Amino acid sequence: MAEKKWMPRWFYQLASPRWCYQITGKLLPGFAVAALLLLAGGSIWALMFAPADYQQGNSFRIIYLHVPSAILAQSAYMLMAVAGAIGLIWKMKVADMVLKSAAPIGASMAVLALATGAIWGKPTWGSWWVWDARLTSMLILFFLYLGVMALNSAIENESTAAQASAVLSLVGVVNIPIIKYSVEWWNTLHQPATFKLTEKPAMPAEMWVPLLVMVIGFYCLFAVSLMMRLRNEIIWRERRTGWVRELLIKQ
Amino acid sequence: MPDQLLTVQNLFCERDDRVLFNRLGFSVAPGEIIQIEGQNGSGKTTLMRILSGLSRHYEGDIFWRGEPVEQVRDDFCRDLLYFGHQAGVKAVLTPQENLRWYAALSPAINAADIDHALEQVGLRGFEDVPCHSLSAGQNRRVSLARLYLSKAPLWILDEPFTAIDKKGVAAKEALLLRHAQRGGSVILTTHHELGIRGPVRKINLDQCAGTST
Amino acid sequence: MTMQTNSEDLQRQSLSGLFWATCRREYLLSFRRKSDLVNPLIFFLMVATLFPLGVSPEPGFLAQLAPGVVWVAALLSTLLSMDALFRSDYEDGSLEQLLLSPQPLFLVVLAKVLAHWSVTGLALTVMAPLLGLMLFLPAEGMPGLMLSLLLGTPTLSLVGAIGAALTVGLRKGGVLISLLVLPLYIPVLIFGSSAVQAAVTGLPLGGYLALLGALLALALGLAPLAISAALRISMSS
Amino acid sequence: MSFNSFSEFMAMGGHGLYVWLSYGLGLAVILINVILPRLQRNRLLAEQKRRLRREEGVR
Repeated sequence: MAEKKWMPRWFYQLASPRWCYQITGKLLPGFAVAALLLLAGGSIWALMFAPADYQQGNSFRIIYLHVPSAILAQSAYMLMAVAGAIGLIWKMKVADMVLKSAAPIGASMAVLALATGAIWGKPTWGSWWVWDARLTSMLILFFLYLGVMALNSAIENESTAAQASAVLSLVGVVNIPIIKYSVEWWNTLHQPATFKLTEKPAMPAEMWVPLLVMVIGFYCLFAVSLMMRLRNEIIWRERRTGWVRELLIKQ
Repeated sequence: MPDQLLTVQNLFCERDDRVLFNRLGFSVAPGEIIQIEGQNGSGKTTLMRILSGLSRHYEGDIFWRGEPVEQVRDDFCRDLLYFGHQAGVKAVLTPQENLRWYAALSPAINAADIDHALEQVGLRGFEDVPCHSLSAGQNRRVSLARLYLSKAPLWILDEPFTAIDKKGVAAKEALLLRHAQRGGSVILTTHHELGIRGPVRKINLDQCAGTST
Repeated sequence: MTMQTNSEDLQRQSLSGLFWATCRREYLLSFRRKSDLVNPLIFFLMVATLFPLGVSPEPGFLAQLAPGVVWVAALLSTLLSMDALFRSDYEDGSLEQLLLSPQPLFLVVLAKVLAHWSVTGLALTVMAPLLGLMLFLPAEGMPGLMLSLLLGTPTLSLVGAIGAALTVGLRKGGVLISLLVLPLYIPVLIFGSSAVQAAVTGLPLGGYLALLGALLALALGLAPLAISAALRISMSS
Repeated sequence: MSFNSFSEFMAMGGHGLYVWLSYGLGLAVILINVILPRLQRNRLLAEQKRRLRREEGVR
């Protein structure tokens, strides 16, 4: 169509499931190695070499899992919304598949963030669950993921399911800042300020550098998992095409 | 103005791993009545929904007066009357109330004609009886009254004659013919043998199904 | 030139005509099916009754709980009524006609939601003082309760309608809709019940009501678009 | 190095349970995110190959 001409060429290539399958096949090993190295190195650094917090002691080391997973849970939702918007506007199949593939990964990250937050709460606050603003927001984010996944699996027609999830994730992404703000505000209203898991006035370099390594490692892991799921989705949706048939025969 | 109202090119549609039609192409000129034929499950209703714009799950091109239909959606909707499987009649509303809302939905319809249209479908005297007290055939006729109100050139009718008696069918066929003679077009599916003698063209979907490669 | 303005006038007339015709139709529908009208209200009353039975009938304790309980009950009854918003139109084919109308869909959708709100949300707002009395909400809290519900329930209806539109073609829509919509209701719940609490303790209400108003404005602007898109998507399969 | 001995490392200054529970969960989530898609891929490929054989066989 004429109206699409202004988009760069790679955009169309990305729109082709076959091209996408091939390029992710090439990228996957690199990201996998990077994820493995960064996560292993980061964990060892975090567990053995990073200094203990003067207030929280060694339970502070949980932050190296909590913060990256929380960041990833939020990023994955943003990615879903962006992919959803692209899928709705340009009717791009691959974007639909990205949305569908990102949801379970993001949900698992939200679970990890919630679990580590709760575990960290036990030695710090003395109970497994506290209605802390960040944990509550994360819980609601997890609910939003569940909604998208439930909607996606309830609709049988694949392309209808993808479009409906896209609308829902866009509605969700508009709501996330509002939810965050309202929950934080509710929290200050009901609870005196206690010290939070992640709010540190100034973290020394030997603390934040391993954190950065872990965050990048989690991003790589996310990329790996996303590409794996995406490739499965591509094969499934394109199972009728000639190139998938050839691929199956070759294997 | 191009001489074709609606042009369909290379239409492909697949449902549940089954190709309903592949490389389907036809065009509809003003004054034509097109009957879509095919066995049960051959995709007649799906095709009607695609043509009307309800369903977007297809590949291929549909042109309305020579323009891609996606780009002239508003004009297309203004010129379309779609009649689906469900009558679109609210049981708790009266025929008059039902039709008034349709009149509001399509600005071309004059609400003053509603009583006349109800008379045409033989519902005179039932204007203010709630539709749940009417028979199935009468409910169907409430919906068919839209044909008498409509000024749209393209009619897409999916099984319009269900639950209508013989006399009623003859009257509707006359109506379709008159619409065609005035330069309108009709695309319809029906299990009845059409009694219209005139510009009826048949398209069989069973011949358009094929496997994709 | 005059022709042009004339046709614009006509267009505007037909749009406002459509809006009111849709409202009128919705009112006729709900007043002829009285159960749809009354059920959410009964549900509202019943949920509020459960709390003294389930927790404690002690007035001081209930008074503390009251703002949250009334708000949660209102939220749940709104949610309960949402599923019916598009379902009957879907089942009898009116929704197809709606989508194929040349008139702007968001306008019809807005009219439907507003009509729906005025028989659920507005009715809940009017009924809320009764629940406040049952739960020993101090009299100072009543204006706050009613104002916050008045500003908050339309947002609930608008957001709920998105969920209703996304699940309209599905058989198990009713349960799914709550899963989709409840997390999105949380900000309204927080600001709404806080407004009541502020009113009870004699704090100024303006800020809370402004926030609820801002949420409503946002929902009024964006929800009709999302609902229209969702309806088109749901109907296309 | 923040710890002098292995037992000190395991104890984490009395917070060992919490730290190791967290890292165990983290490892589990990471593995799940890699293994599940892998299993899904194996199943999908097997399924599709079977389908292909079936269809070729019919023809």
